[in-house]
Amino acid sequence: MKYISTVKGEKYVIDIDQEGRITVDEQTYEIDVQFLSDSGVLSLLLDKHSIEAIVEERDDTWEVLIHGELYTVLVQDERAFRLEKEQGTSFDVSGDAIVKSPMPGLIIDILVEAGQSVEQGEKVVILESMKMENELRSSRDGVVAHVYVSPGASVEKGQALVAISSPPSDQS
Amino acid sequence: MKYISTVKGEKYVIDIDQEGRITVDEQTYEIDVQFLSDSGVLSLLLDKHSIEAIVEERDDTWEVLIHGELYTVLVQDERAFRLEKEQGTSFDVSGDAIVKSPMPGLIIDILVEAGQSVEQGEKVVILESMKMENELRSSRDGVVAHVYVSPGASVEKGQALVAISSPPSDQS
Amino acid sequence: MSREDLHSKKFDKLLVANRGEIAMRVIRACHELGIKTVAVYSDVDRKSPHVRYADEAYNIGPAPARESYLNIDKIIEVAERSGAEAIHPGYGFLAERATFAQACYDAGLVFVGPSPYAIRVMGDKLEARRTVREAGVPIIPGTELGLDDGELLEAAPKIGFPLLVKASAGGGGRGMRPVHDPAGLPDALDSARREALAAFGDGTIYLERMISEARHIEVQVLGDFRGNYIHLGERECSLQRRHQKLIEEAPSFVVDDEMRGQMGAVAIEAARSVGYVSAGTVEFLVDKGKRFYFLEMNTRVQVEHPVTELVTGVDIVQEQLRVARGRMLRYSQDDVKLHGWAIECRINAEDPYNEFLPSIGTITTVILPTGPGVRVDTGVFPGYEVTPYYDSLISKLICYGETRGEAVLRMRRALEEYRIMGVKTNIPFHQHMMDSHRFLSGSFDTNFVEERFSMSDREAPDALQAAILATLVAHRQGQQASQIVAPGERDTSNWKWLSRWERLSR
Amino acid sequence: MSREDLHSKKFDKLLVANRGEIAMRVIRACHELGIKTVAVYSDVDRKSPHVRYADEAYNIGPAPARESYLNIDKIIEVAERSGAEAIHPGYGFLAERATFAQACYDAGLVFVGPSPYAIRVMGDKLEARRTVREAGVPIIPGTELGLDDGELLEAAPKIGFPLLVKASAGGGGRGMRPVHDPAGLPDALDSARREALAAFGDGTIYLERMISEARHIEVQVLGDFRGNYIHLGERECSLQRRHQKLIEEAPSFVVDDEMRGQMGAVAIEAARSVGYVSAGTVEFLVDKGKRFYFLEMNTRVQVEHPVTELVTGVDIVQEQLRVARGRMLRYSQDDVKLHGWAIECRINAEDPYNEFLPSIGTITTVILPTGPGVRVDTGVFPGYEVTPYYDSLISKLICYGETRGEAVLRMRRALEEYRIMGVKTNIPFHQHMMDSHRFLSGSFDTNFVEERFSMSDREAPDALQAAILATLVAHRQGQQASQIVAPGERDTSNWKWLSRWERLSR
Repeated sequence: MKYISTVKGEKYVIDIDQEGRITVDEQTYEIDVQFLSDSGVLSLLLDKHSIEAIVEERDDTWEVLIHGELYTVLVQDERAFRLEKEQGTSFDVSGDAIVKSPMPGLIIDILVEAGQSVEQGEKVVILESMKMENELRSSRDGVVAHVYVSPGASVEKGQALVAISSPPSDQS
Repeated sequence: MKYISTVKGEKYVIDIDQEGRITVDEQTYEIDVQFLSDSGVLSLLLDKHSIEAIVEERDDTWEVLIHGELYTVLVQDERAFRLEKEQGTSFDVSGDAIVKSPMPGLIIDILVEAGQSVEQGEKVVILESMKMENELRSSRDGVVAHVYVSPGASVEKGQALVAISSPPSDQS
Repeated sequence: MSREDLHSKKFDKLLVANRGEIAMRVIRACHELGIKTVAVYSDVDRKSPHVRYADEAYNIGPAPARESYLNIDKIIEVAERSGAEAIHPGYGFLAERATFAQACYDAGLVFVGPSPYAIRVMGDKLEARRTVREAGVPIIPGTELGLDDGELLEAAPKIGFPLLVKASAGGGGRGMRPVHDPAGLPDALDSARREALAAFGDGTIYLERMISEARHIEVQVLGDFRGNYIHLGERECSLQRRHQKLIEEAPSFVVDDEMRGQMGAVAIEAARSVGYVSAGTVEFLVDKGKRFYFLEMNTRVQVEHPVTELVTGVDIVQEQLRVARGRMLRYSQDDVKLHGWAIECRINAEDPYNEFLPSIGTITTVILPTGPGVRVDTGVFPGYEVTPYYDSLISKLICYGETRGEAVLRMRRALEEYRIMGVKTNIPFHQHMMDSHRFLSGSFDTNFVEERFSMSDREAPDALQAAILATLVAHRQGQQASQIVAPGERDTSNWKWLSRWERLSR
Repeated sequence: MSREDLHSKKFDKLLVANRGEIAMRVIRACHELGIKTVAVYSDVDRKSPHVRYADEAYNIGPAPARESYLNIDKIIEVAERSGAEAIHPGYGFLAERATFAQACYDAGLVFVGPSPYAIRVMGDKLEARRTVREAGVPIIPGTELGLDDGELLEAAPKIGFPLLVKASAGGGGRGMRPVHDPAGLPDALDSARREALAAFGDGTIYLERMISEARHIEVQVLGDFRGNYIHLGERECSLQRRHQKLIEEAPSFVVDDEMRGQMGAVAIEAARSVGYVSAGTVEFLVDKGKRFYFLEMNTRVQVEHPVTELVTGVDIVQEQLRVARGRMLRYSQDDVKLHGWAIECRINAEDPYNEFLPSIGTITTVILPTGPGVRVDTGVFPGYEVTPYYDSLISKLICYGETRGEAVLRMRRALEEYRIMGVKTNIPFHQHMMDSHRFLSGSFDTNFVEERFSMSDREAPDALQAAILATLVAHRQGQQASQIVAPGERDTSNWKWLSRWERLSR
C-alpha cells in the first residue's frame, strides 16, 4: 500500500508492499519493526540499522520521538493525498494566518491593531502563562485582519487571537 | 460492600461502605485511592498515610507490591467466601499435597519413590533451569503417593511432579 | 538562650512545603536519614510522586499556588495536625519569604534554612548590597534604594550604559530590564516596576552597571549554628535564557584554584555578614578580567545543587537537615576536595524550535536514561499533566565525568536515551548545545544563548526514519481496522475512530 | 611485529557479543567514545534494549545460547558483514573462551580483552595456580592436575578436612563441592565431575584446602600493551549464595591501606605472569588472620565492576576500549584514589521466600529508583520475558555514599523505590540484608547467607495495606462491571471475564 508522508516540509512516497520490505522514493529497504507492549515504543531495524522511537497520534498527525528529537509526520494514503491536492493547500477559510494561543493563559498586551502591517516574526501578543510572559509572533508578513481578544482576557489553548492576511502587494 | 481478604494467612474483613471510607475488622479509615493511568500503579492515602503500590491480578489472586515486598491477596466477597467454607479447604482432589514444577526445566533426579516417607522440607526432585540445579522440597511430612515424572523429562511450569499424602499416623 | 535553642532541634518528622523534583529530593534525603516526611499537595498534584513517596500527605487547596503552596496558614496548620516538627521549603514558593520562616519559628517548628533576618536582608537586593559591601565583598556599582524616576534618570549616566533596571525584590530575571541607551530607560523603568509589582507585590527598582561578556558564577556555602562556614566551590551558570538558567556545571572553566579560594572566602564573608545558617548560594558576575562582583545571595537550596554534590561528594540537602537538627557541619574546608566534572541540563516542557514557548499537555511516556555517571532528579511520570500553574521544569539530568569532556559525552548519550513523550521538551536544545564548539571550548557568557545560539542550524538526521515509522504505525492501524470494518466501508474519515479502537485494543 | 600491532588497532565500530545489562553497559561506553555499535540477538531478544540502543543489530539464531550467543562462527560472520573491527565479549558466554579470542584475531578483529594465552592459562585453574605461584603469588594448598579418584582420596588427608572438590574448568560455583569428612569424598568427586562435564565439557577435578570463615575479596587490575599495570583497589564479594555473588561493595571492611597495597601488588604480579592486557580481576580468599590466597583470575569485566568505578572514578569499560585501541592507560597508580563507598545489589528474578527459585514470567512494570547516589545498570523493560534460557540477573542497583553507612541508607531507600512487577525478585532479600546487624557491622564471610541468614524473620509491615489495596481494586472492577452486566446476572464467575474487560477499557 502506498502512502505520502510529510515531515519537516519533505514528502516521502512510501510503499509498504509486503512483510519485511518497504520502498521509500523508489529505494527499497529491508525492515523489521517491533511494537513494545503498551508503551508506544517501537524498535525499527532498517537494513539492520537500529532506531528506537516512540510514535503517538496527535491531532491527525503522528508524533515520532527519535534520539531526543520530535518529528511531526502527516501520513496520507494516495486517495487522501489527491483529495487534498485538488482542494489546494488549506490555509484558513479566508486565507488568513491565525495566531493561536499555544497554551492556556492571560492576555497581557496586544501589540497590533486591525489594519496594521506586520512582518514575519514581529511580536503581536504578550501572553502570561506558567509565571512567564511569552511573546507570540506573526508567522508571515501581512496585514492584521482581525484581533479577537483584549488584554486581560483568559484564553484557552488553540484559541484564535489575531488573524493576519497576506500583504496588499502580494494579492493578485 | 463486604469482602474477606486473605494475605499471609491473615483474614481481613473489609467493608467498602461509601466513597472515602473503609472499615477493616471494625476499624474505620478515611481513604483516598488514585489509579495512575495505564501503569497499574496506585496511590493510597489511608488516614493521610501514603502508600504507593502496584496491583495486578494473577491466577485469581491479587499481587500487591509495596516497598519492595510482594503480597499475594485473595479477595472474596461474602458469598464466595461462604461457598468455599462449605466445601472445606480445598487442598487437592485426593487430599494430597502436590510438588509442582515452579518453572519450565529438565528433571535431573527424583530423590524419592512411591511409598517412601518424607519429612517437610526434604528434597524430592532436582530440576535444572536457568543454568542452575534447583532442589524442590516437600511442603509437609507424609508419604509419597505418586511420582509423575522421570529423570530426563522436560517439564512445564506448574506441572505436577510428586504427590505426597499425609502420613499414616495423621490419618483419621 | 543560644541561637540553636531557638532555631534548631532534633526532629523526626518533617513537612516538605513544595512539589515536583525538589520535594522528591528532600523526601529522599529524609528517607535516608530516617526522618518521616509529610507532603502537601494542591488539587492537581494528588498523583504526584512527592505525594506517593512521602509517609503522609495532605491536600492544601486549589491549583493556583497562592491558594495552596503559598498559603502559609494552611501549611503551618498541616504541620501541627500531622505532628511534623520541621519544615523544608525547597526552592521557589515560600523558600525565600522571611514571613514564612518567622511563622515556622512562631509555631515552634524548625525552619530548614537561614533565619528570617538573613532571608529578609538578602531578599532585598539593595540592603543585601549594602550589607555585604560593609563586609568587604565587591559589588557592582549602582543606585541606592528609594529613588524616584527622575532621580534614576539622573543617576543613570553616572553608572554608564549599558545598565540594568532591577527590582529590589526580584529573582529569576523577573523585574529586570537591560537598557542600552538613555532613550530606552523610561520604558524599562515602567515595565520592570509593573512586572515586579505583579510578581512580588513590591515595585521598588534600582539601577546597576551592566557587565558585558559577563559570566554568572556562584559559590555554594554551608553554615551551622556554631558559626562554622565552608564553601563547596563554584558553579558555572552562564548559560541562561531570559535570566533562566538552562545548563550549569561544576567546576567552572574560568576558575582556577586561587580564584576559587578567593571567591569562596568572599562568599563566606557574605554569609557571615547575616549570620547565615544552612545551605546558601552567593552569586557573582565575573567580567572578562576575571574580576568578580556580588550579585545576590540565594537563601535556599538551588535547582543546580546536584552538580556540586557530584564533584564534592557532599549531600547538600542532608547537610541542611543535619544542621537544622542542631548538628555541626560534617566537613571542614580542608575536607572539601573537588574531583571530576558535572553538568546539569534542565529539562523543561517547552518548544526549543518555537521561542521556547511552554508546552502544555499530558506526559504519556517517560524512559529515564541510566547507567554510569547519570543522575536524574524528576517529579513527573506517565500521566502527569504539565499545567500552566507551575514552572515548566520537569526534570534535571545531571552527568558526571572524570573530565569535562567525559561529562559532555555522557550528557550527549543520556540526552539521546531520555524519552519524554506527550509534551515538547528542550532536549534538542541541550543536544545542540552539547554539539556546539562554543560550549565545548567553554567560551560563552550570559548572553550567549540569546544572542549567538540558534536552533535553526540543527539538522534532523532521522526525518526519513520518522516518516517510515509513522507510516508503518498508520498502516498497521489501517490493517487492524480492516479486520473489523468491511473493506468497502472503509475510508480515511474512519481513521480517527480507528485510532480510538487501536488504543482500546492494546 | 610488536604485540600491539597484532592485537590492537584504532577501531570505530564494535560488535557486542552479549546481551542484557552488560551489553547495554558496553554500548553506552562506545556511544560515549564515539564508537559505532553492532548488537547481536537471539530470537527471544529482538525487543531487548541492547538491540534498540545499538546502531545496528543482527539476529544470530534461536534462544538457546549454544545456538546463538555461543556460536562463534555466526558472530564472526556478523562482524565481517557489518564492518565491525572489534568485538567486546562482556562477561559469561564467550568472554573466557580462548578459542573465541583466537578466532577474533584470526579474522583480523580486535578482541577487547586479554590474549588467548592469558585466557587459557587463567581458565585452567590448576595451570593458573602453577603460573601465579611461580610469580610469587600465595595460593591455597591443593592437589595437582590429572589425578584419578584413588590418588585424590589418598591426597585428601594431607590437605586436611574440610576441603573443596573443584572443577578445573569451573566457575560461578559450578563443579564445586565442599567435603567435611573422608566419607563424603567419593560422592562429591562424582557429582562435581558430572556437573563440570555437563557445564564445561571437561570433567577434570582437583582438591583444595577449604578456608573457613573466609572472605572473598577481589582486586581489579588494568593492563595495557606497553606493559603498564595498575590496580583499582578491592571489592568485597563475600555475600554469596551457592557461590553466586549477591552483594558486592568497595572498599572492603577488612582491608586497610597497607593490605590494599599488598593485595594490589600481588594482583598485578598475577596479571603480569601471563602478560595480561585489558581489565581483569584477581580473586582472593582472605582468612581470619587477613592472610590472602589467590583463588582465580577472571579474564574479563566483572558483573560487579561498577562499585569500583564509583569509588575510583575510573570508567573500566571505557578503559578497556581505550587499551584495545592501542592507547596507554589513562592513569598511573598514583592517580588512583579511593573516595567514598559503593554497594551493589544484584537484582535477580528469583523468590527469596522460596529457596531462591528462579521466577519465570513477563515483567509488566518497571519503575527505576533515581536521585542522588543511585545508579542502575539494567537490560530489562516492561514486556520483557524472563526465560529459562539465560541467567536470572535482571538489574544491578548500585549506591554510592561518602561513608559505608550513607551508602547503606541510600541502598535501603533505592530498594524501596524500585518497582518491578510480573516476576518475583530478590529485592526483599537485599532489604533484609541492609537491615541486618551482621551486614551493618561488616562481620560476615562467604557462608553467611547460606548458613546464618534467614528470610523467615522478616516482617511484612504492609499486609493490611496490601489487603485494602487488593480489595479496592477488586471492588472497582466489580463496580465497573456492574455497569455493563445486569445486576441479577452478576456472580463471581464473571470476574475473570470482567478482568479482561477492565484491561481493555484502561
